[in-house]
Amino acid sequence: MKYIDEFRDQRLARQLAAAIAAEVDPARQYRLMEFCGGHTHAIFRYGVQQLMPPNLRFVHGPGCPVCVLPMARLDQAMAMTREHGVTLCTYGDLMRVPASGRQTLLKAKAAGADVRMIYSTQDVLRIARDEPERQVVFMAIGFETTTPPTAVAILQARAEGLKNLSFLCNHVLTPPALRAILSLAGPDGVRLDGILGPSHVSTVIGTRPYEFVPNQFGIPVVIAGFEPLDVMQSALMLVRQINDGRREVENQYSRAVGEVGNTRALELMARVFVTRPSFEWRGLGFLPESALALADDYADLDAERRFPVRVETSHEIKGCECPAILRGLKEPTECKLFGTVCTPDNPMGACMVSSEGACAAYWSHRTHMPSSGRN
Amino acid sequence: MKYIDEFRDQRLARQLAAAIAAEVDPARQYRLMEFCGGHTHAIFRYGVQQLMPPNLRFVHGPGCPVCVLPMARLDQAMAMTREHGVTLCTYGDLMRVPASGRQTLLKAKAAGADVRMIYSTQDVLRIARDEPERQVVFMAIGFETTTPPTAVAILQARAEGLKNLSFLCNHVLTPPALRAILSLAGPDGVRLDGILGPSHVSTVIGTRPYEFVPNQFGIPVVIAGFEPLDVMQSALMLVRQINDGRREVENQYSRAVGEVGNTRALELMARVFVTRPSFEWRGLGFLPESALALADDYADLDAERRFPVRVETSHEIKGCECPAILRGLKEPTECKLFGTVCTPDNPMGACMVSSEGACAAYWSHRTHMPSSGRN
Amino acid sequence: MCLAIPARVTHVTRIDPAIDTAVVDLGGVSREVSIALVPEVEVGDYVLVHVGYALNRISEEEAQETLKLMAEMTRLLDEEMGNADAVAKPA
Amino acid sequence: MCLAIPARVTHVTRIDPAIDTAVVDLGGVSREVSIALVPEVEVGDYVLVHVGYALNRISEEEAQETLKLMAEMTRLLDEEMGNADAVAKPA
Amino acid sequence: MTTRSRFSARLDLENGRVDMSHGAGGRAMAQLIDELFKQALDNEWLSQGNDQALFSVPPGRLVMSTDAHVVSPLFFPGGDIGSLAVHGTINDVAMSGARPLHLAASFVLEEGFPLADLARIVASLAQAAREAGVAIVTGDTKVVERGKGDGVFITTTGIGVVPEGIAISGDRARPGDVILINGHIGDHGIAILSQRENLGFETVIQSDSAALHGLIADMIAAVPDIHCLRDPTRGGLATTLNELAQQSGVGMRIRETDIPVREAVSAACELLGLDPAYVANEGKLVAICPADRAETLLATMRAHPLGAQAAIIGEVVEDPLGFVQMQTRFGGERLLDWLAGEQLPRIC
Amino acid sequence: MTTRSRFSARLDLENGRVDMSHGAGGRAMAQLIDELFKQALDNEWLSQGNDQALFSVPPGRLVMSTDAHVVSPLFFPGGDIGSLAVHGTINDVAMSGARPLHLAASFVLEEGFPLADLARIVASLAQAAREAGVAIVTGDTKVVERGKGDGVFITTTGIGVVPEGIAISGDRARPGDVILINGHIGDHGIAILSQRENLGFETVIQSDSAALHGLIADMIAAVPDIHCLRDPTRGGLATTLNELAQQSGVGMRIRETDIPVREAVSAACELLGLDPAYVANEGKLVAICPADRAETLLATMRAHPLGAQAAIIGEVVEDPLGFVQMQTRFGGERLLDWLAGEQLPRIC
Ligand code: SF4
Ligand code: SF4
Ligand SMILES: [Mg+2]
Ligand SMILES: [Mg+2]
Ligand SMILES: [Mg+2]
Ligand SMILES: [Mg+2]
Ligand SMILES: [Mg+2]
Ligand SMILES: [Mg+2]
Ligand SMILES: [Mg+2]
Ligand SMILES: [Mg+2]
Ligand SMILES: [Mg+2]
Ligand SMILES: [Mg+2]
Repeated sequence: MKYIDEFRDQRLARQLAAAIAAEVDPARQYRLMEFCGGHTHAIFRYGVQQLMPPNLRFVHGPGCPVCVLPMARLDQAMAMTREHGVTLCTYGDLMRVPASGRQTLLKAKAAGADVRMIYSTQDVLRIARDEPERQVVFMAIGFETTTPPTAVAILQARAEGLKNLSFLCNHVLTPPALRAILSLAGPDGVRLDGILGPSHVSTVIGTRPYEFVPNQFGIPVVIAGFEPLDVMQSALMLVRQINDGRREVENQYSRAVGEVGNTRALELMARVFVTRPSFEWRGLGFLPESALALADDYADLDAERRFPVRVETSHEIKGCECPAILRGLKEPTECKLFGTVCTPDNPMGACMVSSEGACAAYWSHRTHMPSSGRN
Repeated sequence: MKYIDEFRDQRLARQLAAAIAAEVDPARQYRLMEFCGGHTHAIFRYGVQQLMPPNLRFVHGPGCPVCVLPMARLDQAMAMTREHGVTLCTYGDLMRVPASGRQTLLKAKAAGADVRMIYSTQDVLRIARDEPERQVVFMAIGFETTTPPTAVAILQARAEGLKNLSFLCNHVLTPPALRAILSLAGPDGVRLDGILGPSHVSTVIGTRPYEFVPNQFGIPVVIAGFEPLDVMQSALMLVRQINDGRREVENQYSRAVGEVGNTRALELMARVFVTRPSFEWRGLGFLPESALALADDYADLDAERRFPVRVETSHEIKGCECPAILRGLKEPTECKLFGTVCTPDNPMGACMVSSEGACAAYWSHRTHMPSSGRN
Repeated sequence: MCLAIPARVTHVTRIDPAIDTAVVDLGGVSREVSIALVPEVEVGDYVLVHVGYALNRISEEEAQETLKLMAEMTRLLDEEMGNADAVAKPA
Repeated sequence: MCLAIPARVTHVTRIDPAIDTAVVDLGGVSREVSIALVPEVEVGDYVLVHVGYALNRISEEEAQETLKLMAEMTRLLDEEMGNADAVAKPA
Repeated sequence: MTTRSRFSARLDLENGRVDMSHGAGGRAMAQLIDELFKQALDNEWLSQGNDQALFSVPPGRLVMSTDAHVVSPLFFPGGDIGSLAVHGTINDVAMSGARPLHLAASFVLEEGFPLADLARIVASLAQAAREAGVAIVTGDTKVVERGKGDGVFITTTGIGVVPEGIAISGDRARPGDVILINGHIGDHGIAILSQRENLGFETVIQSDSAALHGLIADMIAAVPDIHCLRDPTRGGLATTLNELAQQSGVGMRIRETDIPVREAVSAACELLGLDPAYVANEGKLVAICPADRAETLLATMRAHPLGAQAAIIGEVVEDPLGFVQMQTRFGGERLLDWLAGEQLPRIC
Repeated sequence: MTTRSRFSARLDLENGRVDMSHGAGGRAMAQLIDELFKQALDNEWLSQGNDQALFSVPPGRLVMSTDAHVVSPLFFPGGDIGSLAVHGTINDVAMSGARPLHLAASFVLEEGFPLADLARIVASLAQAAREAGVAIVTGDTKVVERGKGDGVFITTTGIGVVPEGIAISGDRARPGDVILINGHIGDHGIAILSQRENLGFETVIQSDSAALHGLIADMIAAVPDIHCLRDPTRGGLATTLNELAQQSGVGMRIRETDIPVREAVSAACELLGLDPAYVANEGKLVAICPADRAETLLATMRAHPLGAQAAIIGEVVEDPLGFVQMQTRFGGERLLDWLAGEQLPRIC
């Protein structure tokens, strides 16, 4: 498969690994945060960490939209099915994420809620067209990558005059989250030497929104593709920036990312969404200007306005270290629940659900975890 | 079971049989029409015909409300499910009755129509209450016996303000049918020596509506209960009237029937129904003043007005002798389709469906039918 | 279609004549029926049950009378034959 | 969640830019995607497919450039080791 | 390694529900099988954890029978779908004269079904199997989406060994043979119907659901030359007699007055317009044997608790048309035909 | 008496639909069985018309296995629920090394299901059974109301005889043993998914659904001491390996590069975010044998059409935790865990 197989080449990988091993300064530590869960997944899926020299460590960031969704937003969606009998459509990733009271959408579905797993916002439009007697709510979730397809669907729903479709918007923005993590100073902060930037996000927003990282925090960034060679090459690029004392935004994923992103997608997003003053991120708390809501012009398509529900303040499972893990402060194996109470079959926190979550990734990799009590 | 077992006593039955045998005049024929399918059923179920002397014959009448329902009315009900998506409720007796094109309600249900078999009009009210999103139509069918429960339900629907319930009225009246049969003179007519009157009908309308039979047609009537001893005693009473040259309406079923019937039931019926100027009976054609429709005051509960459908003229299956059988002119075994093409599993005419239908009764009895080609 | 069965009233619930119900028993089987058509029924009455409705009360005296009449109609015969178990030959 | 896969455009259907679609192929698997976000795509282009949408076109030149860069980054080493099959010892 | 240690939290058998993951083949399914099925059914074959059971059979001819159980409601007076699934198949095996050996059980679960109800059903299945002395040696579990099933369907398949010298088959009825039944008919069907809310009648009638292989073992010990055995389930006595008549190419003459029917069953049938001869049974058998062995067979049946009300109900006659005729209480005759259409919905 | 003469009109196999009377036990059911099932499956046991099949088995140990088949859609590239129901159970029987003898088949039909589709499914079931040399010796048919089923569910139960000297079981994997597979993984699951309208992808991939007993017979003839055999169906290769590791109390090391996967299957997995190791197969088997017999076994497998792409994919290792590890293409290691949750809906 073109543009895939070339970037999974084993020989090149070994050579890149050797190059990194050769170029790292044995006297220093390289703590590289892969912001994005897609990178976390690739690192574990292909065993990239094991190909790195011991002093280069990947630190997992908050870049999994599923992991950072607060329980209260799931509670809200479930309350809509209960109180308003809506048909809730969402991406499969969300089905097993724990909400309050150990509920999940999968369990809510088993208990009778009309929850549908969809693959594309085009499916949502089809369902709404096919079942005019149902009120269909699309629980939109994702970073900037996933937001334009929601925008297209909103515009299409408006154009078609669909009266039974609305959108529960949970789209969040990556730069504010990255800023929040880097802003945490002192004992709460994480020391980072470089950032692997989320390249699929950048196909939409470009590389510029990350300029603040070197400029304000003095940390180099490489926008990194998701194939294993992309990750490794990006790591080498960061090693070189660090060794050279450079602090720049470099773009490893130039085959799909430019400086300015997809202007058409950005234009559609700007048309239907506005930035929320503040939004809660699991693990990071309320971050200013970090999420999107439907613009007033599209208020009639906003599920939050069409189906108001009251949701209690939700409490994360006691002992779950997701918050610290999402900030890069702890590793999953430092969580007491990891692998005992909390497993992918019975996830306590969102990081154990998504295959991009750090805990799930560690779990899949647990035979080799030096710090895991289970080994 | 009180009032049942006493009237099924075998010893008494033999004695009644002997009495009848003793009292009939060997020189004459006794052709007694049991108007009602309930009698037909009892005659076959208990083998009453076989206990009778050879010159006493029961002639089966049109007294099965299922058998006399014209195809067009079933077509109409099915069209309502198709064109208006209604939930059609009806008594189980109707499920397998052939409509046009070999359709039945059972097949329509299998093909996706929402058809529900109910046991009481109270069930219909419950369904309408429980499923307010469905438009529920009760396909009401039956003689005067079954009409008051429909009247109660109509009044209850009105009192409760049920907006999703309506009634497709197919209730028919027995006296006009009997008059029609007796009026057929000449080669089309059937020679009858006595009539077993429908006693459950008479629990509602009393015995008086049958006075016209002796008065205008000179034929004796006995209102006969449905247990086998009731039928036999009534036969004996008819034999005596015939032998004595009397022509009266006698009441064998006095334990439940009076001269005037159930005045409360009649009053409720009068409140919600009006007599149709004319109505089609399968086999008898259009009979004047022979059926009921909802009164104008209840027009909003009338399914025929709420869900108008166009129904083609329906044609009975070619070769089906139901019309002649319902008039008492032919026996089922004289139908070419009987037992070959037409069986209870594949009924061609309504008379083969209902356990009260003459063809079905003959079928169940076919081992002993001297005239059956199959024996 | 006109199937109607006599059953004994064991319980009456009166709230409103239009929707009053009774429980009837038939050989150990009980069911609720509407008594909208015979509001006057009492516990102990026998009623004719049809499609979930009590259609009419059954008169004990009339039933006895009918049975008596049957017995009379056949008494003569009974005596003649001298044997109650004689079977009438089926046609 | 941000899973996106490069696939080749084999067919484009243009009716209205808001609802135009393309068929893409990936290793013998084809599916229809919305091209509302990249209306300019042509047959033969590679696009990044995400949740049923083409997100962006992929630049052949840039891809080649990246691979060339990788090769360069490792060339020195390759020569040093003299053996392409040398396996980096896992950490 | 104990199975328990493989799962981080035990199944919530109180409030949990079946969800799609319980049928996906992964760890959730393994947990359901371990903590619910294996625990209740506990035997050497299941605990081996293979996809098939391995066992030795005594020499002889084998029989095999299968039935899907889709009864509604799942719980009814006198049993539930679990015990029914055991009895139903054991009986079909035993009707060949075989000693039942093992059962296989396949479950189709509807998403959302309460685990507590499932546990109750599996416990009942296990108990019925234990009481009958057979083991559920292998099984399967699938989950279908809500609205694609009806709580639980259970298909059981049984095998058994037929003793030497026994040749029981539906085609062996001969004119002159005598027809027996082991007790009251119609109990199961009426018990099920009494649970239908819309029928709204109440009765003390319980399902007769029972495993009949013990009774049958006694019967063939006393009368090895039984010609036919069959359980009159769906379609009732009338349909079973018609099946046998047709298979054997004979007719039958049955006496209505000799068929045992409980008063409450008769009464319920009167109320609903049903005929007890068409109502389903789950603990009854029809036996046909040579006339000269009938009294011995009857006495043997009556000596067994499941045959205490056994009766001779009629005879096999010559009839190329295969008609089953019934002498009515009145001495008249009527045809006891096959069930036409549907009498009762979903009774086994 | 021929069966045909019993019914006044033949089943309408063109436009007819299943209705409730087809499950009620009466004549409509008898007709469905006679004109559709018996006609298609045509064998001495079914035509006897008993509720059970009687047969002699050759001496030896027996195996029994059952599976409910609830696949959606019912027809898919490379098969349908009929052929699948035969292959699925034959394979479970054969994975013990047994020669499959007979099958029982129970159908749960949804009211309204087109008789034409049912006839097509039964024909396919019959053909698959014929090709595999097994007979459907007994069966059952139930009908559930519309909305209580999903067209057709078929539960098949198979029995087979294990030859002397064969002891194949999931608990016999030993450190040092070699793990083999008979070909490409994931074909069945992807073929099913390609039929889901909402996934909207197209591919030429066909289900690998096949009966593997012939291949297995060759394998045990060449290497009688095969330790384990299992078909990686629901949950895929990964789950099957975990099951075997757990049963045997061992670990496994698999090499990603050695697992045969078709490009289109990889591509579909990329598109959908799936891992081929968790995608279902219906014509695949995992074999585990002593290292010194592995090459012989591989050669034998490759000589059979259903094993042409067979490969050695890894080894059994000591590991009290029972982990299955995979060496990635990159030389890294990762855990190939049990399937968590649900990967694919309704694939078998
Ligand atoms: S292992 Fe589970 S409980 Fe612990 S941090 Fe991760 S998700 Fe939370
Ligand atoms: S036998 Fe059938 S076709 Fe003939 S008259 Fe009767 S119902 Fe009609
Ligand atoms: Mg069976
Ligand atoms: Mg059975
Ligand atoms: Mg049976
Ligand atoms: Mg299985
Ligand atoms: Mg359901
Ligand atoms: Mg199996
Ligand atoms: Mg299987
Ligand atoms: Mg298997
Ligand atoms: Mg069966
Ligand atoms: Mg369905």
